[in-house]
Amino acid sequence: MAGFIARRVLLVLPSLLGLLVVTFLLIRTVPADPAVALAGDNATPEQIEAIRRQYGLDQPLLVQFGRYLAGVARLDFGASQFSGRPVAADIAQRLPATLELTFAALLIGAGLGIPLGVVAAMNHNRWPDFLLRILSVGGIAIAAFWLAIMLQLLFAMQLGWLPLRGQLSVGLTPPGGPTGFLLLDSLLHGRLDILGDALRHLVLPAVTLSVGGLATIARFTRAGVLDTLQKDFVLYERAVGFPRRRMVWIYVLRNSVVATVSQIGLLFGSLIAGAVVVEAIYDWPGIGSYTVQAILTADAKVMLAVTLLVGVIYAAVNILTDLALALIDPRIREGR
Amino acid sequence: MTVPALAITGLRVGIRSDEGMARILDHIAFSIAPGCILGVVGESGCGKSTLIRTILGILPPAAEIVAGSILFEGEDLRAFSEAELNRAVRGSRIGFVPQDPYLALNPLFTIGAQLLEVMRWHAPGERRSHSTRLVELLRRVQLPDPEAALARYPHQFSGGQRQRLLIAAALACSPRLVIADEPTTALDVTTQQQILRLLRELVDELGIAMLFVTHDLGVVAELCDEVSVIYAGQTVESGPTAAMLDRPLHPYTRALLACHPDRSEGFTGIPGAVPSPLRAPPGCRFAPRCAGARPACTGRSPAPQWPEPGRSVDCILYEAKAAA
Amino acid sequence: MLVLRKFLRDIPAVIGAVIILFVVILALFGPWIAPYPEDASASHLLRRLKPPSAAYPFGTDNLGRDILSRVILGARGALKVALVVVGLAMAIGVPLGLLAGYERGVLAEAIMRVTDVFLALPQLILALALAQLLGPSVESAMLALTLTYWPFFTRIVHAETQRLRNALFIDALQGIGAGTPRILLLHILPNILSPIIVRATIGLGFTILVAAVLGFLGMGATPPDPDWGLAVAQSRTYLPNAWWFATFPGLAILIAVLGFNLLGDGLRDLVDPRLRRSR
Amino acid sequence: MQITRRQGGALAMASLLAARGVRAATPGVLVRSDSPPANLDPHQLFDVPMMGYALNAYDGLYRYENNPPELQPWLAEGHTASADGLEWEFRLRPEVRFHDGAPLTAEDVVYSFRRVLALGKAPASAFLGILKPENVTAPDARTVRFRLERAYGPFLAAIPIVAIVNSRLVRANEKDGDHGAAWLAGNEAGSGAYAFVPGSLTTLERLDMARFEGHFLGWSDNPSPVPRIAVRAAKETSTGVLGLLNGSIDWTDSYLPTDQVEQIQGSRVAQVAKDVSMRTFIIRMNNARAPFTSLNLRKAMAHAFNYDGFIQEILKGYADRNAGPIPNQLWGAPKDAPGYAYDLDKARHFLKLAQAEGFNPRQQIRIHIQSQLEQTNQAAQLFQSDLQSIGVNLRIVADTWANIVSATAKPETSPDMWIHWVSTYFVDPENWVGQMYDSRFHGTWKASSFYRNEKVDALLQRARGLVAQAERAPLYEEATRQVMADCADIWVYNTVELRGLARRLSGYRFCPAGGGAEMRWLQMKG
Amino acid sequence: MTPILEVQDLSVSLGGRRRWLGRSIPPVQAVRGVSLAVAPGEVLGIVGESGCGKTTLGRTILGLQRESGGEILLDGKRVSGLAPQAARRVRNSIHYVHQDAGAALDPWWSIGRTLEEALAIQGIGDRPARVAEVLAAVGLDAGAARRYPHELSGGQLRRVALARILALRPRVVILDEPTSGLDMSVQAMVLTLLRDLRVRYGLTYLFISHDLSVVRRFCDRVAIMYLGRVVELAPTAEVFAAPRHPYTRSLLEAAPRLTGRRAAEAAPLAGEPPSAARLPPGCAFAPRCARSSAACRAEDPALALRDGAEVACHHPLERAMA
Repeated sequence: MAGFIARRVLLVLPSLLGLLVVTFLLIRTVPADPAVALAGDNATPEQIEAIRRQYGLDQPLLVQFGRYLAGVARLDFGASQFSGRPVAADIAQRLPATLELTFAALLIGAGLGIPLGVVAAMNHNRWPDFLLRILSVGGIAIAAFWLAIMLQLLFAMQLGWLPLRGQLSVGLTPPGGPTGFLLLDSLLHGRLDILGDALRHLVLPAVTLSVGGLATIARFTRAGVLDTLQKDFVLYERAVGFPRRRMVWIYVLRNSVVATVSQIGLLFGSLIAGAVVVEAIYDWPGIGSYTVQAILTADAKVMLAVTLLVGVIYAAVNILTDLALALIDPRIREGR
Repeated sequence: MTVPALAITGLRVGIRSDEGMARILDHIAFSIAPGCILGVVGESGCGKSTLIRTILGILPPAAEIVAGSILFEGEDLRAFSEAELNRAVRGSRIGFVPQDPYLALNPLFTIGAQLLEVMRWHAPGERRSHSTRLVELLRRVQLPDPEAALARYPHQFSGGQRQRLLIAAALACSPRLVIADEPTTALDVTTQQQILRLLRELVDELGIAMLFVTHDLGVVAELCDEVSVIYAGQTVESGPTAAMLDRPLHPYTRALLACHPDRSEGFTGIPGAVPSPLRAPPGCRFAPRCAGARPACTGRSPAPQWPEPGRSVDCILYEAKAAA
Repeated sequence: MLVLRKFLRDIPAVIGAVIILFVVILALFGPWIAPYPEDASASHLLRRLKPPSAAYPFGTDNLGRDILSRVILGARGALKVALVVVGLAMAIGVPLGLLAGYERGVLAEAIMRVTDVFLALPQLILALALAQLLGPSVESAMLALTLTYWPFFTRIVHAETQRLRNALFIDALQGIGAGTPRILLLHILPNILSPIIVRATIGLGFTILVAAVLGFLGMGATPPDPDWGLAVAQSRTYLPNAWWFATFPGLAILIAVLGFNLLGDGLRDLVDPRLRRSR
Repeated sequence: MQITRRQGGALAMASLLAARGVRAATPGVLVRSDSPPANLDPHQLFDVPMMGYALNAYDGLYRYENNPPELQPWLAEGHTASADGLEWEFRLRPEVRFHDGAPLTAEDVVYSFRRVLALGKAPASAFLGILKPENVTAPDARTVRFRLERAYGPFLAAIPIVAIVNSRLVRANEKDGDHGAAWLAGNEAGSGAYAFVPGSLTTLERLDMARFEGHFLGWSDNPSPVPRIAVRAAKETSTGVLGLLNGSIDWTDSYLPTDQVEQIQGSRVAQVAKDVSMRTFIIRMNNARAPFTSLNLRKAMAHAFNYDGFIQEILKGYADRNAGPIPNQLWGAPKDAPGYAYDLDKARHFLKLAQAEGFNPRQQIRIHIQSQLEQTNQAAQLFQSDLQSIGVNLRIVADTWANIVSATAKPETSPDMWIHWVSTYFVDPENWVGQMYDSRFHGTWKASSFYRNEKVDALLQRARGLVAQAERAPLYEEATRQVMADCADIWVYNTVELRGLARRLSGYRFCPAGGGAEMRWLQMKG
Repeated sequence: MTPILEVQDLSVSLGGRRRWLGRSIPPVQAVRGVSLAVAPGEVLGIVGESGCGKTTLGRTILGLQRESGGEILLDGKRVSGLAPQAARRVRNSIHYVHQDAGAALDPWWSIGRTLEEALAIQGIGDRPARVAEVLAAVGLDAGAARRYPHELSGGQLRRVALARILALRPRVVILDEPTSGLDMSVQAMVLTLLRDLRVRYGLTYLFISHDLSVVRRFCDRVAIMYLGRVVELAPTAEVFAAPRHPYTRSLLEAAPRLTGRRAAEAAPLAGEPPSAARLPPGCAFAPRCARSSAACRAEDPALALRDGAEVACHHPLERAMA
């Protein structure tokens, strides 16, 4: 298994390099000039020129890319051209928030989507199926930020059950280190008050982010279960009087989730796009809003780093997906 | 006389389709005594699998039993609720050996997990004692290395081994009847021979009854004590194997035997095709293909006749003989 | 006929078909249906942000335009974005997936690596670059969406083709000397339609929504286009007061996407030969 | 009950919150929902979020206070300037201490100015051409001397831009000759009324500040100052407004959409502060490229914008018509210049003249808007709708700030038209007419009209070289009149800044420079 | 008389992948040194249990699988050593009928289109007439052309599969398990049809099957395969009357017969064939063979002519035995 992971990691490297090249070229074709922003609103043309020189923006593309790669090889992603702060530090600070949010959303999506998919499939072409299909498809179609604001109005304003925005109440200070993940850190520090507060803050954003994925997961699960129900072993299991509930929820489901698991891998890939809106509305201090900021300010260093990050996450999730599939299916485990 | 393990009379099963209710099984009748193997022979589409699903109570949603009785050790299975069937009949008092050992086992679970699950469900008790019993059974069905087998996955066994596993599973809860659905069609001849021999031994040893569904007359000849021939959802002839192979009564049985390469030098077939049960002809369903058909054959279904002790035949020819 | 009857029994799919039909009618005849067709570009300062009333059933927007009219007029654009993006993504992704799934060796490997690169490419960053290169417009947003969506098709088609590559009927075709293009286009493609349809219908909704986000970031649809996504994005400034401004265009998106997805699911069940067998 | 008059379920829901809101407030902490700066170093950035931070964490030699703004001595007690305007001396206040307790000396001031110049970023703009680092000196511990390369009228006006940093602290954290830029980007070395709480920063999202007891001004004038400030950026307006209504946010940015004002005013926990600012709203025209090389066309456009409609209906009156480039209340703005009025007949008239010169009305004119700023979009759409009625084809291009300002580097790439505000960075006409219409600034976004008039260039050049306001004012007025006559751009309004404030706050002071972000005057109940 | 098809010392290895990093998968020797010659008009049966390499042999002769060693001669001309597409071009007088006729048809295509397609691929004109002719030849009515595979019965599908290649006018037809999965009544008709077609179109058959009773009645000669090797090759009557190879005998005895139970007869062959990936040294059948000796486990016997039959065994059964 270690060999399998090592092999996959090595295979990923060329793709990541390709990703960097593509992104670098793309971003450098953008005429937006960070020097203008750095020089401020009262800049003189001479000042802009000087800043451009200072940041090496007047160098040939190849030189710039070479320098950048040399930095990346040392895990130095440079400084943001907009804020001057080291990109790696900013990302390290924000990534845990996004991962926590995404993971929570995925948990909700899978936790609800898989059962809904199973129930729909078990009632194929009957009312529960119809209803669940319409509801789950509605999840894909709902505009996330509209839903977000409605949830805010209901749960934060009207009912007052959950906080409106943010990751933590103003009075509380994150416990700090060692992982950077708020939930994990507060647990490690034994700060259950912070954990509880952070969880309360997590609910609305995670639910909002989960609806799209939930629908996708439900659909693929439904298709998978329908497919599995056609299999001979299901007939056999019925013929020998398998306990029905266990048959469906354990024996059939495990065979059906293969496609779903691959879909979850792909869902993770579109993390940034989905997180943008949700992070903006709930003021979640994550990667999504950081990316938007970088795009609006044409901050090449940040965009490159984010791209690379998404690439790495994508690759990691793919490897994890393969591992998950190997866990589910012994035949894959044996490399057949 | 002992109570038959299974006695089916006048069974009729209908299925709802766009064109209304169709009889996919129609006046099926046979019985099996304990310690006896009954071969149910029929060509594809004759309703063999519907018959099995009817007995086990796992018909598809669109199908239902319209008439007849299924007496299992004297109890009418039709009176059982779904929960009772699931708990006390399927997999416990009636064992099942499926057709295709390659597909019938869930590929993602170990043999032990799957088989013990069934055993625990039907016979609550110690996990340890279940697995001890299962290992014993696996040894009995001559599966190599039975202890290790429980921790292995289906794909790690050959077809023959998997069929042995499934036979062991069918016997796990000490059934009184085992239904075997063409259990050797997916196997090679040498393996088939081994399995058939094993089944015979087990039936003789345990005194259980077996319903052996097949299309292969050769297999029937080798294995079964009694035969019941089904055509297009109707029982056409039943009786002891040897007698039936020697002197088939029904024109269909005769034609079928004549097709067998061991019997005929040329290649004779039966003209026409098995009708779809959804569009079965009226009267005797074999009439359109029968060389000796008379106008009366299409008028009504023939009533069963007993021209010899232990043999029944559903053909108008014998009605005439009986009348005469 | 049997197919049609089966389809009609699938109530969600029928609902989906009705919705799509409705949307298509709006797209084709919107200017004749909308009560205030001039509100595509006009502005009426004196009736800004009015709540729904008899005259303006969906209320008015930030420039006093009838939201109902703009929702009706927006159908065309929404349909265009969704269909063009998914169509183009399929046109790129499906052939590549077929090729990579059928052939073995360097070419297949190269296609899949490139696919991975594009799958990992953040949509927003690509959209920005394209908006700059080609000028910010719906067209560049559509291109950006296309470029990030085709790999989904490649992945699925690749996996399905690999599965089918060893099917007996493909073997038989090779046996009678059929060439690769024939096998891929005439035989494999129709047989893998069902996952493609699922992916495409998911894509339709996804596209409309992401296009809205792009529009808001200045890389997509441009005012005064009666674009649903843009309206939803613009309404943010006025929430929670002017709830109607976000709600009705949002509902329009929801219903249209719902329509596509329900129809897609229905079609999928219909063309899936495995499901075709059952019942 | 103002709220119940409004229809709509969402509002009813939101309004129910007012009562709960009181409980949502955090005792002893003021929660700001405007954005913290991207970087904490006041010498690297100079924008609205930075001012919102630096005005509290740092002090300058002088500071703008009140509205209209007055330049007040701050760390300096006063200054002297030579008659030729080249030599400036500032006398420092005694006993000023930084947050770490170190005393302020002239050396800190010298270091701060030299550092600004060496970094060369936004805060350096006003000084780069006129001040060499070696010419900032400290004759003694309480005196700082500047020797300018040439006389520069706005010099004093720009002095508040430079925050004075604790030089020992920053020097101690210099690395590879970066002037401590990396360190200060995430730390603080100031003397201001509030001190940054270390470890509380998430860039662009959150930071905390605590009151600095030892601030040189003392706190005797403020009986209940705010003990702690939590900056928690709310990126969506709706979140900020909802937070204000439920009491979890005490202070929003000062750009509340006018459509939100009524609802907030009706709330029991919050209100809106409305202050006339010096922030002009402008529709730019690219004078250097056809078709806007035509004065007649520019005039036609200027007459086609519905100023009153925009201000009264869309902005609900929360803006003042500002017919020229300089904010009305600032000196240098010609009081008598009439400007352009909304008059479609006149617009048609000038359009005909422009057509006679060769303008083809079918030609599409592209106006770039900043999509995140809804108002630019509304203005463009309103404009588009009027222009359509006189037969001009305006196409709106949604765009980003970064993209537009990059495009404005050259007249060929600069948009036909675009919309933006000009904020107050230093209170001097130079901030507006000087940097916008002097051709030496071509290549910066502020000069993106590419207006060129040698007479104006000369007037502005002269005004820049003088020190006395009385001498400079007529020159700026004349230049402004000329620019207006040439109809270089379409000047729309001067902003009324709208800031949501919790009712538990009082003592709010607004100043156009810094937008009221200085917190030391605020008093807080609970 | 030149054999129409000749195979000399043919070997085929399947699978086997060298992976970059990680374990490589060794190839499986599916066919090991098989030599056969088929005379024009002959029906040569190839019999063996699953995994014995009979299907691989057929696919290799057809050209879909590339051989790893040995020669294939068609009309005495060498046609081996080619990549699949090229191989199919030079061997287009050989055609193949799949075991699962239904799965060998594209479910999306009507029968008529499928048949016409075969002609189109081969560039043959006058398609409707040719399609009508072959449909008639295999005993299907013209209406079948409009139907889809899932609407047809197993027997009908076999006919369609035959029609499809008959349209291409083959000379050698490889029939892969042409009767498996068919009911007895249908099987007989398919065999009758095959016999008629052979006469009518002058075909030569390579008849791959595991069904001994069918082979016995249909084939002129039989080759028995075990784990990639031909272990016995002789005229059909000889093989059934007096099998020489112990495996052949076991196979014959295992086949169920209508004559009824033979409980007392020789015990069934024990165990199952070893995996082709892990062949024992020497004779592959030795571990299951009652007659095996040290020599069997040391040396793999070659196929040699003994008393008119070719047998690969160190201890063949005597003629008189059976």
